[in-house]
Amino acid sequence: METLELTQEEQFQARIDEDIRIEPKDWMPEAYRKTLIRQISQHAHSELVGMLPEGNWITRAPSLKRKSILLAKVQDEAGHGLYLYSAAETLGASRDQMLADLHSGKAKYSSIFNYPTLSWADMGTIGWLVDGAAILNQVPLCRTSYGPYARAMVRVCKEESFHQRQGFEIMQTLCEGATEQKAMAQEALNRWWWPTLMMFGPADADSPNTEQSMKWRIKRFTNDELRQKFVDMMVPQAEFLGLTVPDDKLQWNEAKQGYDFGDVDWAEFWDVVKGNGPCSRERLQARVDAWDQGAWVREAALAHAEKRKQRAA
Amino acid sequence: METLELTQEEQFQARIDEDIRIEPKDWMPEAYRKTLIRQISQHAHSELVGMLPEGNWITRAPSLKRKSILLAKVQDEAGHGLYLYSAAETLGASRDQMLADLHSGKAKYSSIFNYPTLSWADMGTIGWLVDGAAILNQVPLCRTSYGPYARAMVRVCKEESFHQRQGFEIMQTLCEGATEQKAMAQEALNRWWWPTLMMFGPADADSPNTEQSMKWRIKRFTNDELRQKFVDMMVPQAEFLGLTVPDDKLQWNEAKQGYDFGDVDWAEFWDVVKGNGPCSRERLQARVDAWDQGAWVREAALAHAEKRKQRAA
Amino acid sequence: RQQLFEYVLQLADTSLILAHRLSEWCGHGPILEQDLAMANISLDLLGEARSYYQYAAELEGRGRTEDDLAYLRNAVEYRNVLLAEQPNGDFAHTIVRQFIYDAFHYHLLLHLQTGPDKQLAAIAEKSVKEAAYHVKWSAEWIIRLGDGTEESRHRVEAAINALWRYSGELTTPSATEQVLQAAGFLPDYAAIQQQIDQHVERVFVEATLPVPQGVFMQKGGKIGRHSEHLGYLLAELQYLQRTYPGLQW
Amino acid sequence: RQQLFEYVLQLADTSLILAHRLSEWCGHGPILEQDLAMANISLDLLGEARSYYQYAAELEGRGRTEDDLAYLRNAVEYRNVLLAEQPNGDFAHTIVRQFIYDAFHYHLLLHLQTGPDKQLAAIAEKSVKEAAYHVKWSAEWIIRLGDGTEESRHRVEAAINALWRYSGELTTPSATEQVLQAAGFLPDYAAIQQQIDQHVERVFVEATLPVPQGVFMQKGGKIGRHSEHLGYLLAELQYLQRTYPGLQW
Repeated sequence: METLELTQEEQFQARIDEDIRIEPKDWMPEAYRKTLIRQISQHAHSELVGMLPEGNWITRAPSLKRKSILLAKVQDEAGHGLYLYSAAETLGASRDQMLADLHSGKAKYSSIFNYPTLSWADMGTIGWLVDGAAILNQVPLCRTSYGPYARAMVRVCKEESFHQRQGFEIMQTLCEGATEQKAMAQEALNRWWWPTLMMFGPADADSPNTEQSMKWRIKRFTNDELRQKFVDMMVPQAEFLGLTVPDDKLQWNEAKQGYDFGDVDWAEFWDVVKGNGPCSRERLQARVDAWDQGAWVREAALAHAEKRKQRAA
Repeated sequence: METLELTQEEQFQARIDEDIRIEPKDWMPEAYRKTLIRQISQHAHSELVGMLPEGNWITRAPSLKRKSILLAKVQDEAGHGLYLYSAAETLGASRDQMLADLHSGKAKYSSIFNYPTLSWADMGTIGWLVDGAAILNQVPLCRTSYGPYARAMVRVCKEESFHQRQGFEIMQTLCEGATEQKAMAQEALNRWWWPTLMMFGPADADSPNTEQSMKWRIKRFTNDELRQKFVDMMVPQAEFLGLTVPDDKLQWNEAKQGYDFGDVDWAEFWDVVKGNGPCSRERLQARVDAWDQGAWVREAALAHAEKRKQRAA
Repeated sequence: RQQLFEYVLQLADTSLILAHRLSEWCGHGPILEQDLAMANISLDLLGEARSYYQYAAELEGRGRTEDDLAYLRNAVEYRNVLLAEQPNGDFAHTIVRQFIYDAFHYHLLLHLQTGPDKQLAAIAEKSVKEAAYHVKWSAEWIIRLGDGTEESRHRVEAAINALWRYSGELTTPSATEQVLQAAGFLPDYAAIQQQIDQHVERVFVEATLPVPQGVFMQKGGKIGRHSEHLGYLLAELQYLQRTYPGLQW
Repeated sequence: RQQLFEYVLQLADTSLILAHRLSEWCGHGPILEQDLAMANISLDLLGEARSYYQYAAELEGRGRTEDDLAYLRNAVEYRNVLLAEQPNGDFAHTIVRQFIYDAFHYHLLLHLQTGPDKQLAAIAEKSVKEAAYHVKWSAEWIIRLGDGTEESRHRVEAAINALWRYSGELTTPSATEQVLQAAGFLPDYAAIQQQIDQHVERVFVEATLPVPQGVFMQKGGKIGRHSEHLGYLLAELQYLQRTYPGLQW
């Protein structure tokens, strides 16, 4: 038996190493399955919870066109949630169980959504920075080893880049607008810059799962690599907009052909991860309320479907 | 026995005729007691429900000073409610029972509060017109035959005239302000004029209780008399403000030394009385919700008082 | 032309306000798929509102834009029907509000698309396909809730009780609509009412719900006499434009 | 002077926002007498806010009025503590929010009234009498609810659980407050904290409630990092001034 399992695991790793996709019916190590379920459901939850900060401005968008674009964007996030829950379901997880884990606090979602949206410029900043960071995290996942996840990510990434452009466009409009608008954009950047850098996760030294995930090709870059890439990408864009990145230590490093930048406030990072973010309670409560208050609707839909089935029989 | 009762009733009427106040411990006919309870509790309910239309603008008042004045005014209305419930309690009614009758729809309140407040000018119009009409209705009640009611009304009327002046001042500020402000004032007058005329009740011909109430000196003028008085008082004030009373038929009648005016839409009046006013459901629901949602608070207060009493014993 | 402007504005306001209410659900729906559906309908109505506002601005010819019309008029200037501004309440209230509106909207657009005003007909032709989907969706939910559990039935009945009184306004022509009807721009509402009644009857029978009878009908939205809800809705909707008038976003 | 301006503005914003929240109860309280009490406290806080705004306007010396300061700044410019903007919730939440604030407010004013800034001291001297009444009222309700029924105890505990995390900000000095403390304008908050703790301890013991320990404290209001609630509150509060800027009312 042991020999056989080792062989299966070896075969599995060989497929991964050759970049052959793993599909739902293929054999896979339990740890791989569990890691994937955790990661995909976390990602799905992030889409779901991620609807809230932007949803907060739909009713207050400053023009009918912007309202329309924003609502469509948040709707896309709901769609992404659906793809991802489906991908996780191919691994044997149920959506109800995943949601129960979200609601109990057992499952996590991206910490960035535990920050509040306080001005219209936050809609620009989230699209530009937060979606920008998400794309950097997610593009490599389009080539991830698990087939359904990789395919879901292809669709997600396509829409995300569209959202990112829209976010940048909001920022551009603000920065080319009146003084108050530019100030609004800068103030939003000040609030979101550091939390966005935290989106890539703890420093590599504090990220114990990275190695295994990279071996399984669930992950393809380390947290710090992606963070560096993000800073190098965003600083010129901020300059283009005429905005100042709120980091005194930010400086071009000719030798590494990249920016040096200040230290992330890891204490804040871990506080937020532990559920002490400015909006952590509100976000989770909003989801729990939606779920609890929707229970009777789901029950009615089930009961009615059952009645139909019985009548048809 | 019969002779004795007649004598009591005769004595009672004699006191009334001599304008001697009836006090709680005095003998009074059951019908007098019931009529008074009905009228005073209706009046108390009107103060209570009357907090809602104006309360609707406290959070949106256009200056800190106006916000303060408006909040104080609505607070006064709560105070009036308290005086009046107390006056009714001297007749053996309980506040809980009176409120239960309000919540069940058995007891009425002034129909005027079933109209919505849609602009800031409504705060002026309500103070000026609605409180103005209320004062005309209420001033005679300061001399009403039942002592506690009359005394409550003295306090109420004093504060009401103060409110009325404040309302007029809001209108004056609007009418002397920008074009939009004057238009706002006119639009509000257009909406409130006719409902205010309805505040004096149905035409005398359709008001069966008037005669008995006048005999008991609970009422001292007929509905139509008061309505005429109101129109004669308000039309010059509207002219002073530069506003147009929305009545084509309005015209000075030299012979009667008063204004002729158009017909009140009695169909609308009866619709509103029957509970079909634009806000009838919302108003009653707001009161029922406040009461139901406050049940645990009242229970806690009672339970705590009980615990204290037992500890003291 | 002035009458047509006012009527188109009434259509625009109703679509916008209802879209706004639906969008309040975004992120808070009972089922993720229904979150998507409500956002979809909201987007359709928003798109329709924009078409109407653009056309209204053109009819008015005073240089106002769709955003000026939506963001710079206050509650008493808004012309939406009372139904549209009613709060979401629970999901049953939202569904009942939607179904009452969808049934009317669909049958109205069927007429408008063949009407004499080319531009209105073009908007109607595009929108009627969406409205057909909307009324299908809300009818299905009326049926599920009516013929679902005891609780859902209780809730949908409460919602019908609360909202039916706003259905009459939809087909009660205002002075403006009467003028347009007389001029042949608008269909006779009695005919539409009959089609709506049949549609409602069919759905309610399947939902095992009685069609309400003899309900006192509220009106006033079409002439700017709204409920107190609209002011709060507009304070939110218009806040940024009011705060920074005349800027580009 | 700039620091003092900012601090007075912080006091003003906190009083205004809390007054606003309390005023939302008006007409909806659980007992008519408590409707009156909440309106009273709201009026006191509103009066205090106006005194602070007037003083802040004077300190700034740029011709802004109390209404300019209250009505023409947006959420990120507001300096109120997070506690003040939290929604009313049920009566227990309102009481807990109020008691946390009242205990701080009362002890702060006791110090401010003897402070070196004459005008601030004068406002504090007037307000401390009101605050003494407020804290008495809210403490009594904490006791009634904590030592009332099982339900009231459950509710007041839930409210404490939800709101205690906003208590720390009150006595955590911002950069502005640190400067003013160093300059002797403001007392050491550690001393105030001790007085508050004793006050709270006394009331909670009588209410048979445990004083929360080791709670993670939220902050940010004093530097404009608010919760999402404030934006909606201001949209309502400022709507008319934003719609018609510069008019007299």
